[in-house]
Amino acid sequence: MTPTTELPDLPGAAVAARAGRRFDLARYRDLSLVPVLLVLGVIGFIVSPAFLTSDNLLGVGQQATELSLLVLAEALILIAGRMDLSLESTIGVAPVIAVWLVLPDHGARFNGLGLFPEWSAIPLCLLVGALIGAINGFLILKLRLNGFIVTLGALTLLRGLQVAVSQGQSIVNVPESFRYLGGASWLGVPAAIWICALLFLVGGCALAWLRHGRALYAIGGNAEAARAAGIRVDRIVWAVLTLGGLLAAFAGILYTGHYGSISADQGNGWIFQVFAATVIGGVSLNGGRGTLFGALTGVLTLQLVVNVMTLAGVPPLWNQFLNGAIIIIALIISRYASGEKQE
Amino acid sequence: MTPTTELPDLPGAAVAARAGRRFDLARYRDLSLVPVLLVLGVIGFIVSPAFLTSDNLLGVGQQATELSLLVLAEALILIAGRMDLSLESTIGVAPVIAVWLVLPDHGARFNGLGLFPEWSAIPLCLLVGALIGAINGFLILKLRLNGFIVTLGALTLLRGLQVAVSQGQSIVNVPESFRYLGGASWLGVPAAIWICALLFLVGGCALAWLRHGRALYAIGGNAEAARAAGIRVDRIVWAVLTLGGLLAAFAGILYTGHYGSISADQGNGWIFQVFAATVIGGVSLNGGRGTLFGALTGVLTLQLVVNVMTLAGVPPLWNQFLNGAIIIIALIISRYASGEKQE
Amino acid sequence: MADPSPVRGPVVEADGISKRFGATVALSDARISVAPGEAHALVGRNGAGKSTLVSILTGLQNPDTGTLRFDGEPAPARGDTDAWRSRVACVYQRSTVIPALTVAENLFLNRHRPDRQSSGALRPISWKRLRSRAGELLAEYGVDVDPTARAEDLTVEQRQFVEIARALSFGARFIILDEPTAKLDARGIGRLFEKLHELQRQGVAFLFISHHLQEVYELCSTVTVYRDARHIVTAPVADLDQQALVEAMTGETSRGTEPSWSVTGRALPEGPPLLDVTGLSLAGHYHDIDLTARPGEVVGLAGAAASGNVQLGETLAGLHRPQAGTVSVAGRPVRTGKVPAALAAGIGFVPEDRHVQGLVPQRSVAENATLTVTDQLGPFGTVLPSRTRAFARRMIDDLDIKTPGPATPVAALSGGNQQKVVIARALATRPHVLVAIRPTNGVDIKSKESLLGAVRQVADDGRTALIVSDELDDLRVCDRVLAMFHGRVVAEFDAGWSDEHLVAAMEGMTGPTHPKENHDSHH
Amino acid sequence: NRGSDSTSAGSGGGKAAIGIDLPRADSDFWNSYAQYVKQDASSQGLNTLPVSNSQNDVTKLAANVQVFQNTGAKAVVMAPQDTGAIASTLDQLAAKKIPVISVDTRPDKGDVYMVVRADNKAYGTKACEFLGKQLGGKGKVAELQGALSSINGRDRSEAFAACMKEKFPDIQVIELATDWKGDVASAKLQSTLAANADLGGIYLQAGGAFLQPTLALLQQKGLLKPAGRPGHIAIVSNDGIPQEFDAIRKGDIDATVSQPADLYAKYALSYAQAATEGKTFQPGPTDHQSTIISLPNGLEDQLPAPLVTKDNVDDKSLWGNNVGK
Ligand SMILES: Nc1ncnc2c1ncn2[C@@H]1O[C@H](COP(=O)(O)OP(=O)(O)OP(=O)(O)O)[C@@H](O)[C@H]1O
Ligand SMILES: Nc1ncnc2c1ncn2[C@@H]1O[C@H](COP(=O)(O)OP(=O)(O)OP(=O)(O)O)[C@@H](O)[C@H]1O
Ligand SMILES: [Mg+2]
Ligand SMILES: [Mg+2]
Repeated sequence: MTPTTELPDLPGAAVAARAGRRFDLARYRDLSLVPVLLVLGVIGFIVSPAFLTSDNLLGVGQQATELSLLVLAEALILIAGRMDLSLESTIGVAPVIAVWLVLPDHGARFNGLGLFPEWSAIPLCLLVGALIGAINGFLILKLRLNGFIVTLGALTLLRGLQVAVSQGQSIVNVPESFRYLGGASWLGVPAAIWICALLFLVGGCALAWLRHGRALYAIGGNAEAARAAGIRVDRIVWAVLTLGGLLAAFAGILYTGHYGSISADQGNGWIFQVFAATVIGGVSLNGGRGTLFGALTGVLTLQLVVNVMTLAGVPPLWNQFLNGAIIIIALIISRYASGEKQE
Repeated sequence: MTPTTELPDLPGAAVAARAGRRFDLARYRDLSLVPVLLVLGVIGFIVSPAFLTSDNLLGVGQQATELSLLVLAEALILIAGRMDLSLESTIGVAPVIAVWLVLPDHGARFNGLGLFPEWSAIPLCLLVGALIGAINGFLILKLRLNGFIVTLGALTLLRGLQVAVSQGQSIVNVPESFRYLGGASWLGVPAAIWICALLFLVGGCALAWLRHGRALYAIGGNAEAARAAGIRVDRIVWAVLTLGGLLAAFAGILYTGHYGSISADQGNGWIFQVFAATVIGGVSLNGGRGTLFGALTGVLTLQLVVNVMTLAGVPPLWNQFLNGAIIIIALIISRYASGEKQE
Repeated sequence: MADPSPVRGPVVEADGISKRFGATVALSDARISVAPGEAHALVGRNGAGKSTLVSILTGLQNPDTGTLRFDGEPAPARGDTDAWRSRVACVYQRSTVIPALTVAENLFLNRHRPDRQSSGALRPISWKRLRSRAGELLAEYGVDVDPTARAEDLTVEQRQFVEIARALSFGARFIILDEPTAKLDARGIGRLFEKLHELQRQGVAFLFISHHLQEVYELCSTVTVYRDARHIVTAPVADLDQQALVEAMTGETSRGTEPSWSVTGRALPEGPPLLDVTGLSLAGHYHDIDLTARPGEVVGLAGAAASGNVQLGETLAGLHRPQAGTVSVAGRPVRTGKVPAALAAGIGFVPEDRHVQGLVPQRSVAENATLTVTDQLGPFGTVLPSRTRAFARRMIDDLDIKTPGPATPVAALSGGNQQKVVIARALATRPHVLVAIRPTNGVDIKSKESLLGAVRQVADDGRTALIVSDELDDLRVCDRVLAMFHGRVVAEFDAGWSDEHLVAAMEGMTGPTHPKENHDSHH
Repeated sequence: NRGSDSTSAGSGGGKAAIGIDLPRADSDFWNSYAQYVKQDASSQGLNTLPVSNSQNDVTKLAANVQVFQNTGAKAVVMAPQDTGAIASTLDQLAAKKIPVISVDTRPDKGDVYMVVRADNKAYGTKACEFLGKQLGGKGKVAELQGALSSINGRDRSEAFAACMKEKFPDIQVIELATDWKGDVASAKLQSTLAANADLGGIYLQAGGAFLQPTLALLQQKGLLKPAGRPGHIAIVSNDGIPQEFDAIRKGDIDATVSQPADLYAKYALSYAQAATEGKTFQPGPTDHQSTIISLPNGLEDQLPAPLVTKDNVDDKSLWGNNVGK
């Protein structure tokens, strides 16, 4: 025991003890959606025997991969106290630009520039994503512009760039490497699921046990204090924004491979889902709080809801209504399970 | 002169004089988009002689009315330190519900319930809007849920409700009162412009000179301090959210009247524009700063950009790209014109 | 001495430092030099530039001009945080604790591995070791905090100790403390000083900033005075008595140490009580409090941290709803738990922390000062700018607020002047009962006098004031002081109390002078 | 001979299950289609799985199709709005030997059993020819395009532009991208009218989205003159919804291309049923005044999409005259 027990007259002891109990609840805040997932599982089981088949669950898993990578990126950025709306455009524009640079300049329906060999498509795509993140970082950190609006502008601009480059067409002849990552199965489970799980694991461990990972929480919690503690705030935030762009580009690769083409509105409207998943998963919009595991349960909740609704044959006209209702209900559950007010 | 001059031994006096100039600059921050508007005007004049015709400018004005009402609502809410994303759905769902309650239950293509007489369409619509705002307020202020995600959920839910109620159809037989407000001209200027101008004027005056208006700034700047100073924070925020819903519903009336029907995706995707206009117009996302005049210049900037691009015949493929680029450029100008970092 | 080399230069030497923020000159050609092992005090009025110097000395900000040397070597580059950290550690004036993180992590932020600070970005952190080291560190300060508790759940004082423990544990030879005692109670200050004396014996040098001059005399050997962004004097403390020090700070010949007000020799106020509190209880904070105050009386509510006195003050202002008891002002009961009701009943309030509850930082001085009286500034719910300005000018004059003008954002003022704006806001309603929690928090000695004078004036105008504080200086203006401990009033003192007795009472050791019968006589 | 393909089968109970996905719930055209699907499924006595809706999102479509697979669908009817990104879903279905009927769009890649659609290029050409004739080969025409990312919108734009260039080179086409949004269309049309007071014609690529905003705008500007009067702006719309027919009757607009929602539903379902029964089809003319053509990845039944003018607007066989009454 700490020697403080020698000072029983300090009221601090009582406070600490009382506080102790509360922390236990709060510590499991990241698990607050687990009961929701269980309930969804039970409902799914009741409405359809097809629900609990590995086919169905792996399908849900693979459909969740692209969104979950965006959520991973957004969660990291939010924990560091920032926001990036442009992720939903990066997922489309990065593959388009990479493919445009790689595809031959004649012969196909979509003509690229043929500047680079085909194997370089994946590195190029990741590079474009990272570049987008870095430019956002420049505008936010160097020019000190409002991050929400910068990335909102970037969202529109990048979507426009994609339309301009692809001339609004879906690009069907995508590089083989994209196709492989999006379509392969390893040990009977889609490769995308393995990769995503690995990325979440690595990210989660980095946030929990690495100095730079912890620095994100410090920066998101109080950037001034983090700076005073010797953390290179701007550099780390910049790195996170760049990493976010890179992850979104990688999500774009998986998406393209998964669906076999780059469509002009790939990712369109996803940013709302990304935010919803991240926040109901317990990541704070004000920075400094939340875990990747929580964010992952957020994505799975949203995906399972869609799956169960489809299996249950909910009337199509009521689909969207229920989607919205479930976001709010999950939010309420996550608020009461964690016992914390969300400001 | 300030009383500090009575203390000549303090260098504060000199400091004060110099500081005075700096604050004057900040005071005109709300005007930071005025040069942008002028530049746009000049470009418009150069690209087309049609630009400076009253027809064109009144057209731009009328097109701006619906968006500007949402911006008015969002600006009030942001100044009070909150956010409401669901405004973009309210503009659609409120008229649909009102019309559904009013239209006869047979004979037309879209069958309503015919519960209320037709003249009550406008009050009903406003009531629905206010109710939506009030429910958001309940979830945010009483259940202490995160406002961003609550209203994001509400956005989806309300859009879904609209689809469900209207069964996905556009409703063409809208009440005469809607049509009148959206289409009439008073003194050669569309009624909608008069009404909007009046609302902005009233709102601007209220923010500048009314007790409750000033309170919004205090609440947005530091809600705790406002509470300790005897301001009824929750009650006022609730009122503002309700008012926001009401204004959005009114925007819905104008929209419906203006375009002659209620389409199922009325307002879809507008919230991004609303935020962009509000923030480049100088309203802070963190609350407590900004004016309605600034927000109005934000809307006009966005609308003029579209107008000038159309008149200039910008290739459609590059439209969206330019739109995004202009949001970022306007943001940069507004940041340097005000000299303030935006965090 | 731990230091083997006898011919080392000063641990820090800054010369010709200037810094301006926009149009505000925060430092102008300022200098300071701290010798090894020296305890050096830096004093000056609010806004003199002390904290700005601190941020320059710790590498958070670059000076516009000037040179900075540590141990005779030039200062590290701005980005090289590790180099800065090895030369100087600091307890900043603004809290640098990160609320969402645990105490242990806050203590070892960004140096989770003690052995090798910068390397090993890929070596995982051992939380177990970190926790046990945090436990040991906290034990050294006698702070009873669970290292796994989150910082946001600590009391202000506990947080301050986390802050102090962190700075002192760097092992730096030079430590800056910017008003470390402002958030501590007497016992806490005692523990801090013990620790500082111990480090001093080990040869650590300090730069100590405080508005409590007696602390300067107790701890430091040399003192530097800044005034209006400039260096005024550096001298051994023994050569400057308190009066000379105040003169150097204010630049005026002091009218003597006697304040403008005095509580001795007043007639005991007569008449029915203006404020009457009976049986007030708030779970977890205080129980069954009875309290009265008559017109013309200033009542002190003394108590250490967690004594419940602050919560009692806040309850009177309507911020908490008590479980039991009644409050009445001038014989009329006040609805509890509602600030507007308290305001309407004539209770004015100076909150504990001006940053949290006191000010809307971006808004103007005028707006902040009139926040409580917006209903009086125009007809039909309007707020007329002219009247607001005039009202604010009067406040600026009355309280001697140093500001470029009423339209200046309050965030641009120095701490002391911000505090004056908070007091102005409380006085604006011309309250019958002024409840002031630590009204002179972080305020320089000169302003302190005038703020307390303003509080005293309330009483002298036939109204009443309640000062909730643990600072003896604040309590000296009171006609009567109630000491609270663990949520109960344990003693009551009339003017002329002795420091030891009051301190003892605040610590729960009720002395023999317990004037219980006085207390009873009110009933 | 309606439903002739399925008469051979018995009642719905014994039939193989068909999965149907609707592309969106927020447009008049697709809601009419949805109604016809419901009607025809019961009138043809089909065994359908719960109808799903992919809300214009190909990832939702993929998820829904996955559910169809898992719940035992023997044929799938879909209307992929994204003709590229459906490729791998089609591959998956092909691997499971589930035939696919694609309505309204022609997937770029992946096997389909049958594409049921009208020719969007023909829409553009028909509109161009009609407008060109109305304007006498000269003047200015505004074209309210859809979203640039929509294949059908692009087909219409390209065909319209190509036809204008070839047959009416003296007509100047002003292209306005609208993202299928009525307010955007209205704003851009208004700017265009301000700059081109002599605008002679307007082509609306989607009547469902653009008709009312256009009419409201013209009315407000006093430019809504009945057909035949001087100053009338010739308008050709597209979709064939009832509102357009009303407008044609009133003379507000001149024509529309009827996109056959009823036939889409009817033939999509009958092909689906045929597919479950293992029937096959050959290129060539059909029994319902259309032609089946051969695609690299399957067949396409090109349904007729008649141009509706004042002359044939009351034709009872037009779906727009039968819906929702
Ligand atoms: N970041 C900043 N931006 C603008 N002005 C600033 C900033 N920091 C300090 N100032 C101004 O510089 C001056 C010196 O402030 P500083 O905080 O150094 O005073 P101080 O001596 O520490 O006062 P206190 O005793 O109240 O803490 C003040 O006028 C203050 O308003
Ligand atoms: N936002 C909208 N509002 C109303 N109706 C719309 C909207 N978008 C599309 N529509 C209608 O639905 C139809 C299908 O829309 P979609 O986006 O699929 O375009 P498309 O596939 O290119 O066109 P179509 O299906 O007509 O060939 C359009 O023809 C149009 O009439
Ligand atoms: Mg300071
Ligand atoms: Mg289509």
